[in-house]
Amino acid sequence: MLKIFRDLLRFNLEFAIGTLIVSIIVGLSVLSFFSPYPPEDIYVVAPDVPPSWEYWLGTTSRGQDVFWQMTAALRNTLLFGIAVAAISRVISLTIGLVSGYMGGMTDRVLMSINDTFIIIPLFPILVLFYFVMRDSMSWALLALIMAALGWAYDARLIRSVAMSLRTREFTSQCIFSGMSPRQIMTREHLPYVLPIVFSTTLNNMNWSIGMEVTLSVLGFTDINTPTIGSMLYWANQHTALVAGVWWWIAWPVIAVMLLFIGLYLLATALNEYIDPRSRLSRMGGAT
Amino acid sequence: MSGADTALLDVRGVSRSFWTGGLLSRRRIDAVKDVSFTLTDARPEIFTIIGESGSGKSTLARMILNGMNPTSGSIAFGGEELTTIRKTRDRMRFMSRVQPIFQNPFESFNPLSKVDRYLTMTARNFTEARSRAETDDASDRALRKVGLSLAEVKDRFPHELSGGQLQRIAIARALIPGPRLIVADEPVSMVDASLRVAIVNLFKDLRDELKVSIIYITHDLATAYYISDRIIIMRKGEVVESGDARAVLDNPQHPYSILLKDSVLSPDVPDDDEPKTIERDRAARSH
Amino acid sequence: MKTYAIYLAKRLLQFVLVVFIGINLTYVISHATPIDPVEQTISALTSFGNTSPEAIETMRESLRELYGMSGTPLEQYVSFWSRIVVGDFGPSLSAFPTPVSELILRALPWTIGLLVVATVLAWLLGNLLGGLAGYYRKNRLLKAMGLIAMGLHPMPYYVVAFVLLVVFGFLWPVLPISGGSGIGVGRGFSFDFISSVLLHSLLPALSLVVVGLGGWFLGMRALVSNIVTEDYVVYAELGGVDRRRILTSYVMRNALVPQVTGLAMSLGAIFTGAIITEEVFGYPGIGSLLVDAVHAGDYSLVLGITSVSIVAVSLAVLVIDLLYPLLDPRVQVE
Amino acid sequence: MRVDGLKAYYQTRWFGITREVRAVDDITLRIEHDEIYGIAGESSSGKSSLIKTIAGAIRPPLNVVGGTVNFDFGTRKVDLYTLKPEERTAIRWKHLAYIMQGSMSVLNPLRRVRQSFIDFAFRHMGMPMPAFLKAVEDHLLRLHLQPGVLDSYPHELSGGMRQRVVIALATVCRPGFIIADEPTTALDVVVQKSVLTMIREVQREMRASILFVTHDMAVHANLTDRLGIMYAGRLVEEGRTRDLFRNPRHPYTLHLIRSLPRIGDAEPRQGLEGTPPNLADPPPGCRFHPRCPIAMDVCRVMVPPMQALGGGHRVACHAVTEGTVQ
Amino acid sequence: QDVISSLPRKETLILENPEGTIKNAGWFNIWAINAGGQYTGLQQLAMDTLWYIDPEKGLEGPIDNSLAAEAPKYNADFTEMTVKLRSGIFWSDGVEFTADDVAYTVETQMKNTGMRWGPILSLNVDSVSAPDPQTVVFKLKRPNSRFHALFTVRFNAIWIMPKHVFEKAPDPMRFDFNKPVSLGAYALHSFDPEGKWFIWQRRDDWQRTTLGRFGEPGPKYAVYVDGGPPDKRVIAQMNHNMDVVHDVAPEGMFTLAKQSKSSRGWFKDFPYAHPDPTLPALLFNLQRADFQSKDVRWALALLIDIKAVSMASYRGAATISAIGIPPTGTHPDDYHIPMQDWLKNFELDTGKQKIKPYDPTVGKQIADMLRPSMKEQIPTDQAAIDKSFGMGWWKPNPQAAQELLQKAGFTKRGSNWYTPEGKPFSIRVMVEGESRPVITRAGTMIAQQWRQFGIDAKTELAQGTMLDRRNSGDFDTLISWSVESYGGHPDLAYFLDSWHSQYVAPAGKPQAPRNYMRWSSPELDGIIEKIRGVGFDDPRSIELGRDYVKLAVREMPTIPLMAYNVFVAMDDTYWTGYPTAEDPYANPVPNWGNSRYMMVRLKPRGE
Ligand SMILES: Nc1ncnc2c1ncn2[C@@H]1O[C@H](COP(=O)(O)OP(=O)(O)OP(=O)(O)O)[C@@H](O)[C@H]1O
Ligand SMILES: Nc1ncnc2c1ncn2[C@@H]1O[C@H](COP(=O)(O)OP(=O)(O)OP(=O)(O)O)[C@@H](O)[C@H]1O
Ligand SMILES: [Mg+2]
Ligand SMILES: [Mg+2]
Repeated sequence: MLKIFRDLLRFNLEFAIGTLIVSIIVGLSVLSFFSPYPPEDIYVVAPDVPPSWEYWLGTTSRGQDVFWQMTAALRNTLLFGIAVAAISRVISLTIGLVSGYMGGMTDRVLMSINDTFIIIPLFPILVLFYFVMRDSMSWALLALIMAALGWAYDARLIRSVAMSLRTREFTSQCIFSGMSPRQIMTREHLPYVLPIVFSTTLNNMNWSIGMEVTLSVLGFTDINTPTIGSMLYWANQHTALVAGVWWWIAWPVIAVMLLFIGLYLLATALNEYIDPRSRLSRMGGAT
Repeated sequence: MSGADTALLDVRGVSRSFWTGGLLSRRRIDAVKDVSFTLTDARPEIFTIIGESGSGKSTLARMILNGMNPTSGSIAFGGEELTTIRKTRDRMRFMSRVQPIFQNPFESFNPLSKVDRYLTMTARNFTEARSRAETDDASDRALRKVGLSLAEVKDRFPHELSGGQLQRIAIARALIPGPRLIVADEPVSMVDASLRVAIVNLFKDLRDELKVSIIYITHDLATAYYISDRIIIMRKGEVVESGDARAVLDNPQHPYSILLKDSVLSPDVPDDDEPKTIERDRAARSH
Repeated sequence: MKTYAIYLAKRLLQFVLVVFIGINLTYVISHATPIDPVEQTISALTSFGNTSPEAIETMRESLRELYGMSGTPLEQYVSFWSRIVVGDFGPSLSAFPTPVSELILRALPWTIGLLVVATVLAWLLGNLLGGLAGYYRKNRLLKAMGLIAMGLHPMPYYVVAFVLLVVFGFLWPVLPISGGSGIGVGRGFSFDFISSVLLHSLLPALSLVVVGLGGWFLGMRALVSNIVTEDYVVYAELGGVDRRRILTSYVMRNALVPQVTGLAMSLGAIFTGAIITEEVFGYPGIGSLLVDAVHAGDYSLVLGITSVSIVAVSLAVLVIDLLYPLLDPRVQVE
Repeated sequence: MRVDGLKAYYQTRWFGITREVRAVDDITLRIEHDEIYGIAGESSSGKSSLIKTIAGAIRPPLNVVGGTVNFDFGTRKVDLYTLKPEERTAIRWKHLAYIMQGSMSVLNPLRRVRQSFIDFAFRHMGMPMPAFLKAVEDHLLRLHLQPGVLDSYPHELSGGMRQRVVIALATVCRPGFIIADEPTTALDVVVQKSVLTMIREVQREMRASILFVTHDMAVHANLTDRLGIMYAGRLVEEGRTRDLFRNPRHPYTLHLIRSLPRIGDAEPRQGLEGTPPNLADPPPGCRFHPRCPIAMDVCRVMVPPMQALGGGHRVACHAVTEGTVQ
Repeated sequence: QDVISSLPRKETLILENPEGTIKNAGWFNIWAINAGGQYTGLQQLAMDTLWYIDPEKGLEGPIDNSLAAEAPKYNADFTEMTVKLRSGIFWSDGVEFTADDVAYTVETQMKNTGMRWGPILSLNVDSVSAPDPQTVVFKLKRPNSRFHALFTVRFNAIWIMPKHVFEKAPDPMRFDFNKPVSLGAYALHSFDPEGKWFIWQRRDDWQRTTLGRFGEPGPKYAVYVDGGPPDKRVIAQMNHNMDVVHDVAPEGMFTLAKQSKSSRGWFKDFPYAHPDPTLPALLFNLQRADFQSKDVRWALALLIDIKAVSMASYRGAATISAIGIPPTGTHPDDYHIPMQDWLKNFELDTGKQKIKPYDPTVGKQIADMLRPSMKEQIPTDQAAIDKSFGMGWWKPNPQAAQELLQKAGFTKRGSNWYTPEGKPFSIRVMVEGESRPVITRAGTMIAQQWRQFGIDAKTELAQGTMLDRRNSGDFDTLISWSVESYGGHPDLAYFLDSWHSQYVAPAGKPQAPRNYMRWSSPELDGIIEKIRGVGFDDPRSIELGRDYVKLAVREMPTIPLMAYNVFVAMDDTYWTGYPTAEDPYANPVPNWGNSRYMMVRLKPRGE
C-alpha cells in the first residue's frame, strides 16, 4: 500500500500535484485547531482589512480573519465530504456487492430502487429535505441525507464488477471451498472493487462538497457552522463583491477550486492506476 | 458409503433449456436434451463427456454440481435428489462429496488472494480440521497426492505459480473433503500439450489410487481416449453415442461421432508421397 | 419483434415503478414539512396591514375549505393519486386559484429551452472534442483543452456560474445577468423578443456548457484512448483503413454508446441545474418556481413540479433506453 | 521473406518498474513463395510477438530492438522497417495481409460485415462498388459463406463463421503474403478442420506464402510445409514439417512430439516438468536447460548457435552439435 | 446597453419590486388571497382608498384625505362612521368613482370571508350604505374608535374595488382582474408573463384621480422590476438601470454612495437608510419557561452591547431605540424625547443592588466610534445625531446580569449557565436569513454576546419558515417586529390593540399578528382598553402610549433594538426630487402604498 503510494507519487505527476494540493488543504484545516478565537465569533478583528502582513488573507466585513475562518471552513467542508463519502460507500458497496453476487430477484429489486435513486432529481429532494427538517438541518443530518442520495451510481458500478466476478471461476472455487456468500463477498470480491471504491470516494467527495457549497450559498443549510459554502453565503450577504471586499470571496473560491482539482487529480490518477489499459497507453502515444 | 449397487450418480432424462437472443430475435435453446447415465460407487471410473462446442457439456456439469436445476428429469447423488438439497447444511454435505475442477488454472484462483487460503478454507469447512496446524496438515496431505507440498505453495499468489502447478493445487483442493466424484470441465483446454499429459496422468492416479470417480469434460478426443473408461458423445444437447471409451472411439457408429473422429487431426505426418488429410479434403472439395 | 415488445413492456413497467416510487417519495417528504399552506397564506396576508385576531380565525376556516385540505391523510393520498393520473395537480395554494399545471406549463419552456439545449450542446461539443483529443493525442490545442477541461470539470456548478456572472456582469458588464428577456419586450415571434431571449440566455447557457463540456470531454477522451487499443481498431489501422473513417466509424461511434447512456443520466441532473442556474441568473423557469413554491409552503405546486420532473427525466431515460438497440445491435434482453 | 537477427522486446516502464520482456530474441528465418511456414512452441514463447513484428503491427510497449524484415513481393522488394508509413499502408492488404490472434474480436462490433469489407479492401481492388461487392460475395462463397453474412453484425455470427469472415477479409485482395496467428484456436475440431482446409485451398489457388502460428502440433502436422519451433523467444529448431515430426533433434521438440496422445494409442506419456522461463529474466545459456533432461554444463553458460543439419533442417542445441543426442 | 429598449428612458422611472419574481403574474385581483403580485405597482399606482398617512411629514401634512373628502365622522359611541367622498374621480376606463364602489367593496368582502379583508369587515361592519354618491355610512357591530384605520394606508389598506368590473365576474375570488382598471394615476401598460417586470403608464386623465390635486406625476412610465439578489441591485443602479432600489445590504449602500455620484439614500450621508416606523426587537417566547421571569429578560438585555449590534447589523447605520416605539417620523417628539428623564431615572433591582441601566449617550458613542472612518459624514450636532443614530440604550452590565439571573434561580457552573431545572441554559435566536440580512447579522451578534457570557446561544436560520414559526410560537427568541406604527401619527393602536391578552393563543396554537411574544399583562390590557375609548386624534392617547412604554421597559417582554432601516438607494441620473431626510414629503420605500406621492414631485433631470 505504502509502496503503491510512493510509486504513484514518484511517477505520476497528476497524483503528485493532487497529493500536494490536498495536503496543503488538509494542512490548513488542521491549522484550524490553533485558531486564536472561535470561528463562529464575529467582530473579533477590524472589519474589511485587505490582505496585509497582519492579516494575510484580509478580514471579512464581519470582523473575522479570512485565514482562520478559511481553515475552519476547510476543515468542516472536508469532514463533511469524508462523512458523506464514507457513509455512501458503505451503502453502495453493500448494495452493489449483494446485488451483483446474488443476482436474480434480489438484484432486480435492488436495482429498481437504485434506478429510482439515479433518476429522481436530487436537488429538489435536498431542498425539500431542508424544509422538512426545517431549521434543524444540521451538518451531520445533511451529510446523512446526501449519503443516502449519493450512492446509487457507484452501486451500479460495483454491481457490474461483482456480476462479472460472480461468473469467474474462482468464485465457484470459493463456493466449493465452502465459503459463505458473506465471506465470498467480503474476502474475495471486496478487494476487487476496492480500487473502484477508492476512486469513486474522491469523486463522491467532490460531488458532496460541491452540493454543500451550492446549498449553503443558497442558504439551505446550517450557516452557523463555518464551511466554504457558508463563507460564500456570508460574503454574499455583505455584497462583498460589489463592496470591493474581494478577498472574502476570492480565497474560499480559490481554496475550494484547489480542493476540487486536487481531489479530482487524485481520482484520475487512481483510476489510471486501476485500469490496466490506460497503463499501456501511457507508455507512449498510441498513434 | 452406500452399498455396492447404489448408484453414485444417477442422471435420469435430464433436459435444460434457455431463452436467449438479441432484442429482435429471441429463441429457445435446448442446451441439454434428455441425457441419462449412471456412475456406480463400486467401480470408480473416468467418465468422459465429449462434444462440439455449445453441445451442453458445461450445462450438464453445472446441473450435476447442483448449480442449476434441470428443466426436466432428475439427478440423484448417492440416492439423494439434488433438488432436495437446498439447506446450507445439506449443500455442504453434498459439496464434501462432489467437487469441481475448472477450465482455466489462472482463473480458478483469485489473483488477489494467496492460493493456500482455498486449501485452508476447504479443510476448515469440510473436514474436522479446525486449528491452523490441522488445516495445514490436511492441505499438505492433499498437495502431496498431486506431487506438491504445502511448503512450495504456502503464502504464494497465483501469479507466482505456473499453470500446471495451479491446476494441481486446484485438484488438491478438490481432494481435501475426500470427494467421491470430481467434475472436471475442460481442465486441460487452456494448457499446452506437455502440461495436458501431466494433468490427465494425475486423473488416472486419482481414479486408481484414491478411487475417485471423475467426470471429464473435453473436446480433446486424444486425451479422452488416453484416460477414460466410458464416454458419451454429445451434440446439440443430445447424447448421440455412448459406451466404453476405447470401443466408441475406435469404432464410432453415429455419423456425428464419425465426423468428429475424422475431424481430429492426427499429429502423425504421413509419408512423403501421401497427401495430408487437409490436402485430401481440399482435393475432394475442388471436384 | 415479439421480444422487443416484451422488452418494451418490461421497460415501461420499470418506468412506471420508478415514477411511482419517486412521486411517493416526494409526496411523503413534502407532506412531512411542518409548513401549513393556510398558515403561510395567512402570515403573508397579515404581515402588513391591520387585521384583528378574530378575523384571522374566520379566514383560516375559509381557506381550509377553499384549499380542500380536509379529509384523513389516506383520503388525501388517494385523491392525490386519482387526480395525478389524469394530470391534474389541483390549484396552486400560493397562487390560488391558478392551476398548478398552468404555472408549470408557463415555466417549462424556459427550463427545457435553456437546459436541454445547453446540455445537448455540451454533450455534442464535449464528445466531439474529447473524441478528437483521445485520438490525436499529440495535438497541442487539444492537449491544452484537456488541461482546461481538467481544471473546470471538478468545479461545482455554482462556483463557475458565479464567476462568470462576476466577469461578464460586473467586471466587464456586457451581458445581461438576470431575467429571460428584456424589460418591456413584448412576447411574440418578433426579432426583438427572440434576440432578447437569446442574449439573456447567453450567460446561463455558457455556464452550463462550460461545466458540462469538461465532463464529457474527459469522459470521451478516456473512452477513446481505451478504444484505440481495442483489437478492431488496431486491426483497422493495420488494414490501412482511412484514418478519418477509423476516427468516425470505429472510434467515435463505439465510444458514443456509453456516452448516450451518460446523456440520459445527465438529463436527470437538468432539474438540479435548473434550480441553481435559475437562482444565480434570475432566469425564469421551473427551478425558480420550485424554490418559490417551497418557500411559500405550496406543496401542491412542489409536488406538481417534482412529479413533472421525475416523469420527464424518467421518460428521457426511457426513450434513450428504447433507442439503445438501434445504437448498439449487441444489446441483449436480460 | 527474410527475417534477420530480429529482436523485439516489450519494454515497459510503469510507476518505476522497468521491465524488458525479450519476447523475440535474435530470430533469423526465410519463407519462400508458395509455402506455408508454421511456427510452434509453448504458450507465451513469443510466437505472437514474432508475428506482430513481422507484420509490422507493433505498438508500444513492443519495440523492435534490432534486425531486419525484408519482403519480396515479386514486383517489389521492401524492408518493412525503413518504409514510410504511407507506403507501409499501401502494401498492407494488397501484398501483405494479417490475421490477428483472437480474431473473434477484430471486427468492429457496431459495423456490418459488408462495411468492414468496404473499409479494408475496396480501395485496393480498383473496381466500382457493385463489382467489388460481387467479387466479395464470390470470394465468400468460395469459403462456404452465404452472401447473407455481409448484412450481419459480427455478434450474430458463430465463432467459426467469424473466423472465416476474417480469413475472407484477409484474402479477398489476393495478397502474396499472409500472416496468420492462431486462426483456429477456440474452434471445435470439426469447424477447425474445415477452416484449415479452406486456408490451404486459398493458398494453393493464389500461390501465396503463409506464415502460420499455432501451438497445436496436430495442425502443423497437417497443414504446414515447413515448421519452426520456438522456445522462450528463440527459434530452436527449423525444418520441413515431415522431417521435424519424424526426426526431431532438439530435446524440446522431441518432447513436444512425444507427449502427443493419439486416438487408438493409450501408451502412457510423460508431461514436461518445470515452469516455462520468465522472459523478463531468461536463464543464461540455453534457455531450455533448466527443463532439459540432457542438459550439460555448457548449456548453462553458452547460447547454442543455430546449426544446419542439411535438407533445410536447422537446430540450436549443444547436444546435437556435439552429437550426444541420437 | 439599455435595460429598456421599448420605452423612452427619460420618461421612465424604474423601481425595484422587492417581491421579486411574481410566479402568477397575470393576476391583479388584490382583494382575493395573495395569488399574484401586490407591490408590482399595483398597490402603489393603481389602487386608492379613503385616507393615506405618511410615516414622515407628507406633502401637506402626514394625513391625506384621498378618496375621502375629509376626516371620518364617528357618532358618540363609535358605532357609526360617516365618510364624505370626493367627486370628479374616475376609474381608468372612464367610469366615475362613487360611494357605490365603496359600499360594494365592503359588501363583497363581507360575503366572501376567504377574501383578504372579508373577515375583518364582517367582524366590524353591520351594514354599509351609500345614501348619495358622495357619502358612505358604516354601521358597526360594536364600538370601534379606529375603524377608519382599515381604510387608511400606512403600508396598505382596504383598497376600493371597481363595482362595474367585479359585478360582471361570476366569482370575485376566482377573477384575475386582468387587465386591472385603476383608480390611481397610472394604468397598466404591459407586464412580463414570467413576473419579472410590470410597466405602468401615466393616465392621460391623471387630473381625474386623487393625485391630480398635487400636479402632474413626473414619470410617464413607472416600471417595477425584480431586482434580484443584493449585489445585482447595486450593479443595476451603478449602471443606472434601476432608479429606486428598495433595499440593499449596508455595504451595498456604502458602495453606491462611494462609487456612484448620482446615488443617494434617505440621508445624504451616513447612515443613509430610511427608518421605517417598524421596530425590530428581540422577542422572547414568553410561553417558554426560561423567559417567564422579567429578571432573566432584563439580564439578557443587559448582556447586549447595542453598539456592537449596530455595527454588526448596520455597520453603525442604525437608529437605536431603547423603548418599544420606532424612533422615526414624529415619534421621537411624542415619546423618545419627552421620556428621556424617566428613562435616566429608571431603576432596576438586581436583588443585590439597584442600578440605573439607561445610558443616554449611546447614540453619541456610536457616532464617535464611526467618525474616525467616516469623517465628516458623521454629524456632530446632537439633534442630528439623535435623529440618525438614536438616543440612548441600556449599558452592558454583566455583573447586574449575573445577579439578575441568580435572582431568577439560574446558576453558573464552570463557565456555563444552567437553568433552575439544572439544564444548560440554551437559547436559539431565530433570524430570517438572506431575506433580512441585517436582522440576521444582529441576531448573530447577540447570540455571540450571550455565548461569551456562558449561555449556549446560537442563531437559528428560519429562511422561508420564519413567518410560520413566528406565528405558531415555535422559537425561543426571535428578532422581528411586533411594533409597527404610523410614523407620521402618534397613535399606537395600530399595533398595540392586538397585544391585548384576549388574543393570546395557548402554546402550540397559531398566534394572531403582532403579539408574537404572546405577552399577556392585565396592566397592558387596561391601557389598551383605555385607548379604545379615546379618539384617534385625542392627545390622551399619547399619554396612554407613554404608559405602555413604561410598562414595557419594566417588564422587558421584548428587547427593542432599532428602527428597521431600509437602504433605499435613489439614482438621480434621470429623475430628481426624491423624498429625503431633508425633504421628507413621502416614504421612498417603493413597496409602500404611500410611495405614490413621490411621483408628483419627481422631475426629469435638466428641468
Ligand atoms: N446461462 C445461459 N443462458 C443462456 N444460454 C446458455 C446459458 N448457458 C449455456 N447456454 C447455451 O446453452 C448451450 C450449451 O452451452 P454449454 O456451455 O453447456 O456448452 P459446452 O458444450 O460446454 O460448450 P463449450 O465446449 O464451448 O464449453 C450453448 O448454446 C449456450 O449458448
Ligand atoms: N503487452 C505486453 N507487455 C509485456 N509483456 C508482454 C506483452 N504481451 C506479451 N508479453 C509477454 O511476451 C511473451 C511472449 O508473448 P506472446 O504473446 O508472443 O506469446 P505466444 O507465444 O503468442 O503465446 P500464446 O500461445 O499464448 O499466444 C510472454 O511472456 C508475454 O508475457
Ligand atoms: Mg463449456
Ligand atoms: Mg499468441
